[in-house]
Amino acid sequence: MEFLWDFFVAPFLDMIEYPVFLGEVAISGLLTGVMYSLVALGFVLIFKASQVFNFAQGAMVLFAALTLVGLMEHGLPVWGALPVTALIMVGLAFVIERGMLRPLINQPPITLFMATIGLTFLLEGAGEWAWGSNVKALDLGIPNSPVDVGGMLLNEFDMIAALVAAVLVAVLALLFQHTPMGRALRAVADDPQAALSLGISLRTIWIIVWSVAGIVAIVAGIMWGAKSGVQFSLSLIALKALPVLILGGLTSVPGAIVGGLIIGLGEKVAEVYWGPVIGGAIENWFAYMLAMLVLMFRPQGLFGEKIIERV
Amino acid sequence: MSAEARGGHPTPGEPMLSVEGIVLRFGGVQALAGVEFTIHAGEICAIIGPNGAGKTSMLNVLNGAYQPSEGVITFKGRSRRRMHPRTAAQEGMARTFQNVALFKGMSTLDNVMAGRNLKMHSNFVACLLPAGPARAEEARHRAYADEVISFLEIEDIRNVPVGRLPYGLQKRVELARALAAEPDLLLLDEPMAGMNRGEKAEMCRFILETKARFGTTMALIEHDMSVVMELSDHIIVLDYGRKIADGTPEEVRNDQTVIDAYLGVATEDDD
Amino acid sequence: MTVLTYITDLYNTFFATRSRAINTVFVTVISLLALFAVPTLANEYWLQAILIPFLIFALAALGLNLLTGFAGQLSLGTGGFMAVGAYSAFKMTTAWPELDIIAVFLISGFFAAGVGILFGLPSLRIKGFYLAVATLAAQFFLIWLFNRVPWFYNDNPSGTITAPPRTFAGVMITGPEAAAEVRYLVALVLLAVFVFFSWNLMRSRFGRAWMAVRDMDVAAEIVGIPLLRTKLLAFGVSSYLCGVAGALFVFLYLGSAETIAFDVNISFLVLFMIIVGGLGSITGSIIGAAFITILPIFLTNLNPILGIDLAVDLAKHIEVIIFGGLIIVILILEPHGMARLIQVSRERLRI
Amino acid sequence: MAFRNGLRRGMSGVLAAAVVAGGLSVAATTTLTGTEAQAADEQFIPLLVYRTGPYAPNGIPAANGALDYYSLINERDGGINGVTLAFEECEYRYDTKLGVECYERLKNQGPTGASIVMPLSTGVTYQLNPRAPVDKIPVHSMGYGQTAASDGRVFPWTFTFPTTYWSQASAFIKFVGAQEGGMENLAGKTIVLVYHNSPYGKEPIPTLQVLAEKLGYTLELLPVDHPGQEQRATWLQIRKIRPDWTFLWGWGVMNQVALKEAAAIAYDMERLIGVWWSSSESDVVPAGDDAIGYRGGSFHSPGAGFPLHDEILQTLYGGDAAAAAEKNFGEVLYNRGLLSSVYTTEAIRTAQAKYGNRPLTGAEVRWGLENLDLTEERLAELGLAGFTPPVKITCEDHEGNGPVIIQQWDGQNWNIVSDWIEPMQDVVRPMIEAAAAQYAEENNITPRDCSQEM
Amino acid sequence: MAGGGSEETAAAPEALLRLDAVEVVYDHVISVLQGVSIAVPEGAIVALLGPNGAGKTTTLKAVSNLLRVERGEITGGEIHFRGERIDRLAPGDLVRRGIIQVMEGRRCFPHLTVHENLLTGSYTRKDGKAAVRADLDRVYGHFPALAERRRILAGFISGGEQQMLAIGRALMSRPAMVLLDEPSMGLAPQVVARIFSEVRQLNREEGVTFLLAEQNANVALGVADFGYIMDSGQIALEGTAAELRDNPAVREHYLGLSRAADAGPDEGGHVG
Repeated sequence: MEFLWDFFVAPFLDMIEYPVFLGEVAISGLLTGVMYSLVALGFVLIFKASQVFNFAQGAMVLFAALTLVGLMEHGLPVWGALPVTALIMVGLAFVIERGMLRPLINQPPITLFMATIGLTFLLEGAGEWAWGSNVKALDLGIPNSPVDVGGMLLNEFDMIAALVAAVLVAVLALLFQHTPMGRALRAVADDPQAALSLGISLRTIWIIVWSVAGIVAIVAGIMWGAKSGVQFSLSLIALKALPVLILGGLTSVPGAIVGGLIIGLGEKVAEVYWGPVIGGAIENWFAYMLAMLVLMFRPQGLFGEKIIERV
Repeated sequence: MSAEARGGHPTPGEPMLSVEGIVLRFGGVQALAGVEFTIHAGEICAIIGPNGAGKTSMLNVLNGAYQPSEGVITFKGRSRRRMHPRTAAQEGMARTFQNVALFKGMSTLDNVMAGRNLKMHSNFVACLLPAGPARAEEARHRAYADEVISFLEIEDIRNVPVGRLPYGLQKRVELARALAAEPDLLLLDEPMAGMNRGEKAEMCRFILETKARFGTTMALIEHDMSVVMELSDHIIVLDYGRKIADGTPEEVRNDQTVIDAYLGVATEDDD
Repeated sequence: MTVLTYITDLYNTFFATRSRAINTVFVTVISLLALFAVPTLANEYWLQAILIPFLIFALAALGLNLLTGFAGQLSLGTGGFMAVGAYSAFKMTTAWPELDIIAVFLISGFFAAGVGILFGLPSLRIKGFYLAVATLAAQFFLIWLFNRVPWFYNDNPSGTITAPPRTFAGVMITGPEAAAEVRYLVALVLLAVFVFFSWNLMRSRFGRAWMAVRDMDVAAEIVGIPLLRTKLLAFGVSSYLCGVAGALFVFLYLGSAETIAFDVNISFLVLFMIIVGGLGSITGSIIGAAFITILPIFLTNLNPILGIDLAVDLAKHIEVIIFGGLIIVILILEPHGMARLIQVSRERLRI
Repeated sequence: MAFRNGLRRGMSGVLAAAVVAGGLSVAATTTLTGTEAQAADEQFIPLLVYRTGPYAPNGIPAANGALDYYSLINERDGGINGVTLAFEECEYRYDTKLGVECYERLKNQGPTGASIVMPLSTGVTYQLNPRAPVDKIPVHSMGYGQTAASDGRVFPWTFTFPTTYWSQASAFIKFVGAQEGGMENLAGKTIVLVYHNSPYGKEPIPTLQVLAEKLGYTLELLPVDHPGQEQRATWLQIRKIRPDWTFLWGWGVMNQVALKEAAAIAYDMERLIGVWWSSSESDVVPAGDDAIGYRGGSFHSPGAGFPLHDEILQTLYGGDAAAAAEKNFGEVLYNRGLLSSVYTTEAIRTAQAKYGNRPLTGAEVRWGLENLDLTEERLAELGLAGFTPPVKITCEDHEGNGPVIIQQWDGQNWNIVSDWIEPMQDVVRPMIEAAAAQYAEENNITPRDCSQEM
Repeated sequence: MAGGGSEETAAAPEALLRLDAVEVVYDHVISVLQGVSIAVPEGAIVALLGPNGAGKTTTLKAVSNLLRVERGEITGGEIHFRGERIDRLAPGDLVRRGIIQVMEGRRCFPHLTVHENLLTGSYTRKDGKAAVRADLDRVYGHFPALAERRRILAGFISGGEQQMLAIGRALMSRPAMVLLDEPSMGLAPQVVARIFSEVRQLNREEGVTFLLAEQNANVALGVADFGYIMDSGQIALEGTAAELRDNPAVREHYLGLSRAADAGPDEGGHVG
């Protein structure tokens, strides 16, 4: 009985009693969700344009961050290291297209998925080999201090991260909506073969989206790296992005954002209010359960393309 | 034996299946607008009509792949608002598809055996063992499957994964799978699409032999008029989701509405 | 003898080139080698670090392959289902120490099967990668649960489960005193039995129903295959095998384990095995397990063999890179897995 | 396409050949190593390390420290009493399965086999503890692993000295009590434990709970799931609870993130105390100056200011401080690795006194460990006066009742800020004995009678 | 038939596109085309007729090189465009040279607006925005229905409009030759008639050459100058449109006329 009270009533009473704290939890959750979206975005871009479920997105985040910090440790200033890292990520996209996507064209999705797992190992190994396994601090000069907003203590870094994510999404949206390349990209996402028939080169598009995903990975790497230091574990944030991705729908950029917000909000509220009741550290599986629950009603995710089966 | 289990098998000439007032909507579009007809036991009934007339949708309604928004389906004397694919199969309806819906990773034999799935009942534990009731049942059904395979003259490809077969043969394997279920009513969606003349003639022969040998009632969609005229006892003509003619080949052939609607325009269908 | 005939059949299907008599001899020789020669010849390192984990992973891979390769349901919950097997085996054998340990292994699979069926329910609506991620919910939840509820590890302060010494027919099977040879043989026999059952099952109406659902579920429904029941059975059987593998993983291999032994990496590892080995191939599961368990160890041992003296971290980086690269190369050369690759080479060599 | 098919066939052949060749060569190395002609006067020590993977930032300095001390012994002294140390690293990425593989590979090397193993991972320790009596190789889990193994009657082959998690937890409470102006002032206070949600992280809970009952403080538990990259919810809860003290029981990336998050909610760093695996240089690096004031436990001093460090710097690095710094010289975990090696060599020395100056078997080294008596004087001889308290091991007590010290981060270095704090033996020891008894019962172990031991 | 490649271009200077004994295999094993030879003169409309699965679409895809994506491969024969061998070129290069395919089933991009769909057709062009804009106006001129719906997502327009859009989109690449696959598929008769009249107009007024694959032989032969009839991956018959229309075998088997209909000349008249 007491458990039922604790589980079904007490958390809500708590929320009503301390609305400011609830607001703080909610906003922190949303901001954290934005950080997940940053990683999920890379997945979506690649899946949209090439139907590849790129498990290596996490490893790309690690690789990008390691490269950036590694270059900075070798004396390059940030504004010098950033373009060099971006160039390296673009180069990586070329290599991946040539060495992996092209030879595996027309293979079933699971084979490509598997290949990206191979790629994960490659990138992790190469990144650590090149730049070492130690934790590297990434100081962006953004203060990591709390700011009081209407009684709520919010984190300045989080807000800046959210801003960066918003800018990134806006830039991507602009790129997709209003440039010929973006149009071609969306065309390929809709119907690769038809795009091919119009002379749109799938290979070029693949290189572009893997490059863009690489650059998104740099941004994600910077943001996450600033939080935890740049180290191997960055590769594991892919696991935090998966439920976001699935909830939003594999093919939708807005889905990645909204999915991130929902997961971020949901898991923080669950952890803070229900975690203590059932033992804590529930946010990981809660995010997956939440995603699964949504899928039960919308099997293609919130914004995903409806899967139409023709007989 | 299974016929009794599935309820009375209508004697030739009695209604096998009839539909009344079938309406099917996709979004705002009415794919079928109040269709009704009856297929009698023992006959080959052709459903024809121009592209987009709703023929495939009609078959999908018959076996429950689509749920109509209105109408009644009566199969072997039992009326229903809607069919379910599995119920349809259980009651003795089998079908083939326009674009071939085979199990591509499985061999011809396995596909045909899958068609007999409903007739096999051995339990899970028995199936783990190399001998015993499950194997005996398996052997019995394999014998029947082999019979169907040799009936359709596809012994050579018995063990080939069907995904590797050319289209024409896949169509035949699909027919074999449907026949393996020993259906009372067989729905064939363009059984001859994509075949050359020789293959078509062969397929016609199989269809006629099926009727002769198993007494199966068939409803088929086909756009090759020579084939339709040669095979069918009964023709239903659909146009824009409505039935515009229903009768013997002779009657339909001379129906002016049909000539205008169908012969005047397109043959149909995709590659 | 029937076992032998069926292994021979399996062999025939893959390498049907020689007469049945020769194959029978071949399979007999292999079986005898595996049963008698390997345990006597292999040293403890081979048994403990390579062969025993290989056999156990082969069993888990077989389980996942039935679900993913045959029934077409992509799952990343393997680690969780293995954990269910392991923890239920631990609970049973500590609660009833007199219960025969082999029986414990076999029963523990049923708990995993139950949980697997439960988490298989969404598969009716969710497909492909969406399903894979949904099964991760099972993975994370189960691991959390076993970690969270002390009952599962008998409230012991270390929070780990330990394989207690247990015997079968007077022979020590588990616990630190159990000889590696014995543990090897138990794993071998269990694997052989399950391979044998799976082989029969795949050639029965159930196996066909799974493959039909995999290849085209709409058509499967139309030939009268009940989708939900078929998928759930696949989840059940698959989880059963994974559960038994999980129990063996702790009792025959690790000796003791915390939940992290069953984390999501295990799920991915087993998935690698079946993709690299060959989806929808029983032999492929075994080959894949061999490849994925032995390759890293082989690479680790490569440098000393070649006489190259690399720093251990550098050697590891190179090893990881080669491992990743090899996966891609194998997929490019033979997307259908190593089972097919080996089949092709055997046909060519006409062995 | 034909090319590809050809390649594919070729590949399959190569692959088959490679597998066979690989198998044979692995077999060859593993069987040969046993009989390989090795210098008869070598003492083999396996080193399970992780210099790659998610925990490499912790594994690297620890491995470097351990390695440097053995090298020093060989280079400076020509081994222990003329017996050279042979050691081999095995990289296992902090992956329990690979760790066990390393152990199996190395355990039979050298003329007498592996004489001692230091897994440097709680997971691997749990695997090895039951095997140790069978393989006759002692396990030394220094400040980690299974606390119950401190009871030498149930775990004759496992050693946990100089101290354990449970002792550390009780020492933290003593430290906190002192800060509050007396243990009695702890009543009514709130202490939060932020812990790695694994058996490792849960280690201190029983101790802290027992003490909570005794001393009247409230204990709140906040688990963080592996790997712990996202802890916003945890720290929000801390903000809500407003604890007087927070203990951090993390590992790897969890530590770095926890410090960042603590700073982000402006948590008073002076009131955050980390376990000794949460308070090394790499843990505070990302938080930078925000981590100033953060304190952590330890069982040895930080820094490179001891005579032994000078000798290492001169002997191994030729006085090149920069090169040494590359190898984490003087960092907290480097020193811990160093200390581990000191214990090993001293145990071997102790055993040599009984068995003679020759390579020893695992069983002989076990005796050395059990009879280890590392006095102040001996520590001073080693150049480690004041580095760590003396320790004496007995048949019953494999922990040595080691005290704990508190260090604090000043933005550049870790500094000692407390005296050596004796753990509450009256609380901890009975718990250890109870846990060991439970283990013995579950695993059909008859505890040995220490009065029979010599 | 398999004469020297060099001499052919000289012998038939009028052939804009020429297929010589082209063979196509899918998945390494399934032979779909077995030696197809076709010539398309500049400025003509050539119809490729035949039943479902005869290889019409594959023939078009062999020209536009869209086979690779479907695991198909040209294993024999040559394809020449303006005398240049093109069977190894990427689809993009072909579009730049003036060959573009309008695929079966329209394949408009459903999440792009009508306007954006048209713009994707100009992907390969490098002649500046002004020229593209002029072409947009031209396409909207041909298909006023599209102009009205320019801001609407292509997924929401009718089948006939989609077909117009697909053709218009192809025109945006300024093609010399359009490969048009089954434009009548699934469309109402009046719509089919409108589309075919537009095809004829484009051909006459702008000199666009068409290679048209159709099952609806009646309509196709109505606009075409020449026709090829395919069966089982081979050319069964060829000739001018008029010849084919009058050929009794064609009438029976490919024009969808039943024997019965054939018997009664009155009904037959409805078709012609």
